[in-house]
Amino acid sequence: MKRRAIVFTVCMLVALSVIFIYNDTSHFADSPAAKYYIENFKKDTFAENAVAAIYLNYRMFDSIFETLILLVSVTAVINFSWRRDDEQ
Amino acid sequence: MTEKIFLILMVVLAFIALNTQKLRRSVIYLGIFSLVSSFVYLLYGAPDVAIAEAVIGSAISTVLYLVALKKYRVFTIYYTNANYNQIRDGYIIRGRAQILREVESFFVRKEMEPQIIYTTEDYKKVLAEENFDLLIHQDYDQVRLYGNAEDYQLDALEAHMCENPNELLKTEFIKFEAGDKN
Amino acid sequence: MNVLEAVLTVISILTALVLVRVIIGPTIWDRLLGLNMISAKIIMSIIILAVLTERTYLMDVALAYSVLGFIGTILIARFVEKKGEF
Amino acid sequence: MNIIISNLLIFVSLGFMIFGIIGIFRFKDFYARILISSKVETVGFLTIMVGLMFRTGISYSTMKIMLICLLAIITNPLSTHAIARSAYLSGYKTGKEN
Amino acid sequence: MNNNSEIIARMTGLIYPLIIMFGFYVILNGHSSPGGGFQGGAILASVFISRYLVSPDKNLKIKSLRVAEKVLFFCIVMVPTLFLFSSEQSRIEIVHLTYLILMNLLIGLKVASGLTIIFFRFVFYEGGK
Amino acid sequence: MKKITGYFSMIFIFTLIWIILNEKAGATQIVTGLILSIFSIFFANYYLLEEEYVDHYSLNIKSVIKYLVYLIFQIYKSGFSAIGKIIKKEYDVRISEYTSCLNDELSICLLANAITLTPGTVTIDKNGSKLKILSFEKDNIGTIAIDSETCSEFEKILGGIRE
Repeated sequence: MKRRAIVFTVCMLVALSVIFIYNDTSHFADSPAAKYYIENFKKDTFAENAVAAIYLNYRMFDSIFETLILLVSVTAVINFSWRRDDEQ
Repeated sequence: MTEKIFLILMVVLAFIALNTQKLRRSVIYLGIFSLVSSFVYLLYGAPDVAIAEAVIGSAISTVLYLVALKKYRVFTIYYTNANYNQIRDGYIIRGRAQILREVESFFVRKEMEPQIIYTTEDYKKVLAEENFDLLIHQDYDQVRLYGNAEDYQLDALEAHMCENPNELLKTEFIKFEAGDKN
Repeated sequence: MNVLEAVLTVISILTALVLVRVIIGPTIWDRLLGLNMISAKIIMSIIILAVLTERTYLMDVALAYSVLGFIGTILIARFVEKKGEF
Repeated sequence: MNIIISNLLIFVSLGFMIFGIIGIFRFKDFYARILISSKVETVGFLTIMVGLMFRTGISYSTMKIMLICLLAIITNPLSTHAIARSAYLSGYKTGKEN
Repeated sequence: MNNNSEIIARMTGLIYPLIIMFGFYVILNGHSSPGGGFQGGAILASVFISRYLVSPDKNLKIKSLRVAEKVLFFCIVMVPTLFLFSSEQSRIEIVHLTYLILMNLLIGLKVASGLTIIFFRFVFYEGGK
Repeated sequence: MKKITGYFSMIFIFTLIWIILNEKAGATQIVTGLILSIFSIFFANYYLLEEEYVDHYSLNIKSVIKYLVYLIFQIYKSGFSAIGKIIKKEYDVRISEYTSCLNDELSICLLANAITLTPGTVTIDKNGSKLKILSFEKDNIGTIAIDSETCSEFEKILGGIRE
């Protein structure tokens, strides 16, 4: 019980410090790729949603492998939960 | 201001969901956590992630948690008290402080899911009609526990209660055979 | 300060108050009730945010909650009612 | 003019919600709490939606808000009903005479 | 014998087509408003979860869904290969939009069938005692 | 013939909903709306429901509007009475049975929904046309008088909701 109270206070202190100390700072990752995407995505892909433009055009391999992972996990679920009456 | 309140709520919810003993409570806490977090995503300008969180958090992940919880055995405990006519919060809290918390933590340690049902019906009626694993009947400091004789978990509970006796309460075990009930 | 922002703040404080009931609620059904109430409040605040920022596509999230939010609550309620199955 | 009406409606709905939350802390019994909470859900929700509709005027977003209201009217009572039914069928009883 | 509530069964049946239409709305408008394949597919999968609420003892034929998933994965690999990685990129708007909508639709259907398979497997095979 | 008009009105309603979702009423939206509404109704028929969607859920639109207006009126009326309950702190509840005089399944379900939506009453169980209602002890239930023999106003409106 005592340990939980200590952990809770530590959690809250960390959270409060994160919320109130880093209040007004705006930390954006200043990468050239992000700038390029934001400026050019409409011209390149004709999509209005930047996220769709990225995952269907610039980063196509990402979504291909994401669906591959889903396929693999479905196969795994089917094989692990195998039962004898499954054959018919 | 709004986002700060919701962020603090998220921290509190995550802490509680990790620290409850009963797993079905933490399913509910995680449901609220996903609700709040999807609104925080909206506040930070990520509606795509918010929709995904809304759909997955409200329907699919709840189902998966519950399927995992199905593996646990649920131990149904009825709690009746001879001195009260109506159930109020104070009655529940007093009952928990006296005996229920001990029984509950015993079953949690044995990796089972205790489900406590508070009722004002007469304990004889519950004994005759309902389907239960353990019935606790309290009359001031006299506590009687009714249970099935074949259930070996109850033997363990009895041994545990004998080892750590409560100073204020007199506990007494009454066991019946499986065929007796109906 | 805009009226709607103030309303959003008030609703977030009310959500925190409902959360207190969820945490102390003696029975499990009290907690479910709190889940239900918080989801209604979140739908409200999403729509207020959509009207405040004049971005109507945010309402899709509220629609998703109002279409699918009841499934989880009903599943948990039925899980408790049938004592471990659903 | 529309803004004034909508502000008024929003404040009324906030009042409803605050009363509902007072209710769930004041009542000491689960069944009384669930009776009160259905009030918070429906009355406050509908009032605040009507208030926001006055702000958006006649447009597609108003119709979307109406659609959300309709869906809430269909699905909210389902979850309330499921919770109350679960408590009742599990055997949670309050009064002795019933 | 299932003692489910009749009210829940009736009223859930009323909003089935609405859930399906909302799922397709999220999928088909993925290029212009928030949403997309994954989110819409999850909504379509939750239609089957809500069917489980109404009739819990009705299983689903999973075999056709498995075949559909594999075919859809093949399409997901092939369509961008033919469109994006070809040597000559066309600058016409209609072609790009068709590509985006088609890919969203394929991903959505695949995610829907995958999540449905996982859900029914878990509920009927894994959770049983 | 009646069935075909039912299908057409359903398709019209879902196309309207599709247009509202898209926030645009161009030709593309109308065509996709028509296709998708036909698809979703038939999908629901064949894979999700046990009966036909149109047979079970076709409603008279005039009565639906009347029902909604009366429902909202009742919600506000009993909302104000519930505030009094909170201030006076009356929390005795009772569970009573009520036999509705409606025959149709869907209209009984709509009645139960309306009972749950009004503050102060919650439907607990439904068995045929018998409803179990949880309500406060003191007052007559807001929408229906529980002990009366005749049909309430709600049931009169709901009686004409099926075409």
